[in-house]
Amino acid sequence: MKELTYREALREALREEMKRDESVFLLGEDIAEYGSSYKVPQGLVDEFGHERVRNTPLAEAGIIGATLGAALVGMRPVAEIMYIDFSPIAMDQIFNQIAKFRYMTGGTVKVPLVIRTQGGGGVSAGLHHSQSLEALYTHMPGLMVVMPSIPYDAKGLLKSSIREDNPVMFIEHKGLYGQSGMIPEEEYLVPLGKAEVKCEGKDITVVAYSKSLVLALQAAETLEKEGISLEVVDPRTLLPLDEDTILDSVKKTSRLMVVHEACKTGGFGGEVAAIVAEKAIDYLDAPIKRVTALDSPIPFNPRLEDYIIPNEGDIIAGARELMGKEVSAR
Amino acid sequence: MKELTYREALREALREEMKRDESVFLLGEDIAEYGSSYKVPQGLVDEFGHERVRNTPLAEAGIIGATLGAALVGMRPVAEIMYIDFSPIAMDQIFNQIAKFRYMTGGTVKVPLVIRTQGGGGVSAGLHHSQSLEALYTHMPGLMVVMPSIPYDAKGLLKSSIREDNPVMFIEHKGLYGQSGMIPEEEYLVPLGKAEVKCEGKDITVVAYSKSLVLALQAAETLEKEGISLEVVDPRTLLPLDEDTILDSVKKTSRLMVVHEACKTGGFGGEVAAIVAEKAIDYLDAPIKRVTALDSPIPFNPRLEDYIIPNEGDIIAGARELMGKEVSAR
Amino acid sequence: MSKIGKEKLKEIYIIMLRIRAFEERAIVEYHKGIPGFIHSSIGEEAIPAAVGAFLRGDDYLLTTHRGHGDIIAKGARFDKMMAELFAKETGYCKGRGGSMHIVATDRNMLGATAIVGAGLPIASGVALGCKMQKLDRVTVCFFGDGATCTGAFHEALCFASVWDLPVVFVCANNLYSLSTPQKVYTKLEHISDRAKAYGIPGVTVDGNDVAAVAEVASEAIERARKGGGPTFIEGMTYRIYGHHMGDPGTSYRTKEEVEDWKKKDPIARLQSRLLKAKVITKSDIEEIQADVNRELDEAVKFAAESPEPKIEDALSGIYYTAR
Amino acid sequence: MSKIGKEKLKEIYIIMLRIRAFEERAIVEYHKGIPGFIHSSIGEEAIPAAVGAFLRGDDYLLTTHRGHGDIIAKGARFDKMMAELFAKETGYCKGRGGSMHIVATDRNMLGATAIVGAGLPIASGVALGCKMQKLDRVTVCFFGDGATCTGAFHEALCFASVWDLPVVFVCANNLYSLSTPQKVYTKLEHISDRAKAYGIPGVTVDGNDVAAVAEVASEAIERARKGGGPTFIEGMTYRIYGHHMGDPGTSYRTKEEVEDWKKKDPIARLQSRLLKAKVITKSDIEEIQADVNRELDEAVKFAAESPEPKIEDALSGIYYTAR
Ligand SMILES: Cc1ncc(C[n+]2csc(CCOP(=O)(O)OP(=O)(O)O)c2C)c(N)n1
Ligand SMILES: Cc1ncc(C[n+]2csc(CCOP(=O)(O)OP(=O)(O)O)c2C)c(N)n1
Ligand SMILES: [Mg+2]
Ligand SMILES: [Mg+2]
Repeated sequence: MKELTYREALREALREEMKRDESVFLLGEDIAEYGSSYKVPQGLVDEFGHERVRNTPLAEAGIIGATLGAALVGMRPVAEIMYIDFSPIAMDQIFNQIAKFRYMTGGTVKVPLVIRTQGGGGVSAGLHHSQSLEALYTHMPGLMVVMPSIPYDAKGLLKSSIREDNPVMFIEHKGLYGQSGMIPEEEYLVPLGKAEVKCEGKDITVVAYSKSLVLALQAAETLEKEGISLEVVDPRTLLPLDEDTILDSVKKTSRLMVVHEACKTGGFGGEVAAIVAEKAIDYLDAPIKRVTALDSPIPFNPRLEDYIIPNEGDIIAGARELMGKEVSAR
Repeated sequence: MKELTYREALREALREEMKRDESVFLLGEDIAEYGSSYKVPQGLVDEFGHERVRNTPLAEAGIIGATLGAALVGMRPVAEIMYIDFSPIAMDQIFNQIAKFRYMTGGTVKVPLVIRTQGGGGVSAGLHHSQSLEALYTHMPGLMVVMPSIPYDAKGLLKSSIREDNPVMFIEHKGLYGQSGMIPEEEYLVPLGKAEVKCEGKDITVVAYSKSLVLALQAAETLEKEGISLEVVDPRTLLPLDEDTILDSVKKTSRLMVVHEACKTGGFGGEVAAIVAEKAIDYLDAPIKRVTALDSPIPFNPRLEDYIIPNEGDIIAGARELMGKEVSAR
Repeated sequence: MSKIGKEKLKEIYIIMLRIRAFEERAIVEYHKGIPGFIHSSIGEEAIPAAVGAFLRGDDYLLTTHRGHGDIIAKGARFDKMMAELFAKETGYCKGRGGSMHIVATDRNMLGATAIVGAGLPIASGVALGCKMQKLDRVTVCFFGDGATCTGAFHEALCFASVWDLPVVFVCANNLYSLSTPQKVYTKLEHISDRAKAYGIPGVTVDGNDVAAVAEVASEAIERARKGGGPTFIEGMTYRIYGHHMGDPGTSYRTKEEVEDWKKKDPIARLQSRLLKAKVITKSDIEEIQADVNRELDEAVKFAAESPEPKIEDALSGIYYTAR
Repeated sequence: MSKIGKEKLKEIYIIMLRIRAFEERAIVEYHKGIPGFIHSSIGEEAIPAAVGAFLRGDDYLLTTHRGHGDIIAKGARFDKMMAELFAKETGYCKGRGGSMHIVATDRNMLGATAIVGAGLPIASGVALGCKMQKLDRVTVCFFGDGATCTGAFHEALCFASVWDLPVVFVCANNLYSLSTPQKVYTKLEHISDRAKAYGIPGVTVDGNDVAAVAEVASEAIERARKGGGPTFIEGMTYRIYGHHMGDPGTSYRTKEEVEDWKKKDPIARLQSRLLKAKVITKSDIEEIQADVNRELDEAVKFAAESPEPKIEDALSGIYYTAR
């Protein structure tokens, strides 16, 4: 085992897959010498050259179209959209073209591509550099949506995504790049479509992903001391969702909280809540609780941003509320 | 009272508001002589000229940007995106610019504009001309999302939308344009943000909008004969949602079904289900039921399309299931 | 006759006949009740035929809602196309796509998209994939004049030009973006001037003159194949019918304009040249037409008799699943 | 001195000093810990200053992530700008926007967007709104060279050109789209050639030569105001710092290149001209600088002492609500 950051783990995944398979290449804005904003691909151009680490024009729809086209003729492109906030520019290519391409061919063509991007707040980057937009992509049958929360998963999921024959939207979190974790020396994969119980518990099932998962684990530690036991489930892949792991957990704990950094209305929490309310409502001993960002753009002001985005305290308050111990503020 | 189609009701709303307020104008692809695909603006160019009924270049982001810009300096533009399927092309303008503009100014600027578009299937128009994408737009704080289901509402809601000082995504349904309904001779408005109980009942609250509302009303009639009483609630405005009307109804009926033509995963049904599971779970006597399209692109083949998209029969089966009378297929 | 040899012209002529015959039959079947939209390309056949004649089987092609002609020019089969129009399981997309979405992978025809402009960035990507794999395949992307206003057009050409990709962008300028005449949506007289924004060759030709199209197309394809990068070709043409079969096409065009253009019919024009030059005889033509019609009869029969997709398969083909 | 009168040049010079001083102070405050990103425009001041000097108060301006200079050139107040950088309630956006999103409605400055290219379609719309209301106001939209690859750029120019909108598109070409040099993202030598795709005037000028920029800008603004439609102006310039203050700017540029461009500093260049021509004296300059610094001291004090937004107001300003 070795200790790597989330960033390094992702870079290792890219490097290993590029070494393993000549058809894998990277394209995106400023990914070569500059290493992009969050430095995930940093240095790869030295190893693989500009042919396979391609700086593109500033044109997100062009990038994603090029990615799709190359995938159709035998390449395995890994595109980068620098911030998920910019992905709406490429929405038609992602949604109408990529997600539907295989279906349009009557299921005869494979679309092996990955769109790496990152979202989330916490660095006062303002309205257009802080959003969490995964929910939009979960409403697009044909896509897969993957959101790693720890370095181990980041590497294993990215490697699996690159080998996957369906298009994957791979969403990282800017607030996690510096987090460290243990990674095996030997090669490994983390399967897509499989949730993981990151912390067992008996009182409340907390479904959380990306940075919210980390917060949920911290909250679980704090709450343990006051006798509230959280079972924290990391879906890892949002689409298709591993419903069984979530339902099994809820059947055990009888309570559900969903945590995410995206705003509440129209967020993925609604989907998880609905699945449980459809399939396991009889097991519930409390209302379902969504701990999410408030319905607002992300403000620049750090205090406001902190307030809008859910933190460990909000999870703790929500858990206490579910246990009937207090009424939480949100 | 007079009988008008949904299409005519919408056209009347446009005409009346253009007459009433010089700053109202229309822009979109092929809206002038051609009257666009579904003929809502047909004839208005004769009355108001090309200055106020503007054919644009084929460029959805350009249209929406022009709409925003004009709204910022005193106009009240009503843009048309011919099919909601094309709206992802303008997603950055809608989501990152329009929905956030007022917030970005610290709440000092108004953004009075309407984006009219239409969605839905049922005419074998295939993958790119049949979708229901409202859920995407409900995840965008700052926007309002309006979806009329009957001619009376179509007219009254469109007039209110044009007078509204917030940006409105106004989503019509291609399958409703030919439907008739009674409209008062005199002017009237239907308020935004207000749901309406379209049919009172006592067993199941059915939240449905757009064409699904019409199907739900039909199902209510059929089910009445077998002693199942549906209370059909039409939210009319999805964002912001009139939660109270829905919650009040659920508290009365103890059962909830949400019906929409969009696919299930990530759809607006999840949001409604989550709200009820958060705020009224103790009133529920049955699991929540979502009757929606299956998670698939919309196929061209009519039989497949019929199967993918929910119909009256699916609502009936779902209602029987909620009453414990059968297990429905979806 | 021209730089393009007689045999090539004859070949192109036959492709045009095939396109015309297919389109006419599709209209007949549309009126009999096949589902969906049909966007006829009748009147515009010279462009795909003259381009397609210079493509190899392994070259790639992408097109748009008005793509029947382009797809046929790439050699797609009538039976599977017709079955797709009939929404049958035996169609090119197993009935899931329809007229606006035909993909003929057996001919490296990578699809028609009904989102105007959206095919262009994909085409650049296909060409990138070929170039990176050192395949000397050319990608051709067809689209209409209206599509040149889309951001997708711009981004696609930015990529194609800067990476010298082997792609040819072919614009069938039929003077209208649906109902909107060119002068209402652009100040440009020649849309090929848009090429100047990318530093690539752009050329406008009479799109109803087969030889003219063939000349620029063969040159552009050759250039692309040899690593010389993309070309933008604008062929001036006209669609004789409305935008789709539900549009009479009369609210924005005059009868005279349509009649004028009927006189410039590209098939009649080439046919009289070929007859005059004795490259072909009347009886040759009759024979070809009889063959094509027979093939179409069979295609329609095949389509009509083919099974519909099964409801049980409704959710297949969305995701790839290794089994 | 040039077609641009001495007084105008002096006016522009003062605007440049103001921009430079603000940017330098913003960097100082950044290092002291104000939140967010700062994209400095130091080295690029000639373009906004020379354009802004020909705008009326009621003309409109839009800009991008590197917009401080543009905003100042439109006459925005230091105190409210600085307070915005400090994320304070007294800032132009009440602390909600920050450096990349300043909107100064008091100066008809309609915002900076941090989505590259997204401002251009909005600018066309603003110009459309003005034209429809017969207001003789001109809209200026600033952006970088990288932005010209975006679909938004293309769609915006399609609209502006075909409707002859009173808008001037001003591209500050600082040779890089973030880290990507021009020749890596386009084959064009002059990005102003993109104007040819729309049939509008496009011109490249030395963006560090105030008089040159002033000449083309005043002409373009005048043309727009008189109904002559849009112009695309490309000013060649350079940003001395990295992309933002967190980027040393060294991984993709050589030290020599940066040093070379420092020698072409537009302020020093104009200053020596003005001194030589005795339009201004050293003591004038010192006085102006002292004034500007005093204003900045006050702005920083104002910003530092201003209150933060209240948590209770966190959800205000999203929707307009009539009360
Ligand atoms: C992005 C998008 N916008 C609008 C439409 C609706 N539409 C279909 S074809 C068309 C006109 C296209 O004109 P052109 O590109 O010239 O092709 P043509 O139909 O003339 O062959 C329009 C507006 C669409 N399908 N996609
Ligand atoms: C749509 C979009 N894509 C990418 C980015 C990230 N980004 C910010 S500035 C920039 C480079 C912009 O270059 P240019 O337009 O030349 O402006 P400059 O920074 O040089 O002033 C990039 C890639 C963004 N903000 N928006
Ligand atoms: Mg056309
Ligand atoms: Mg630049």
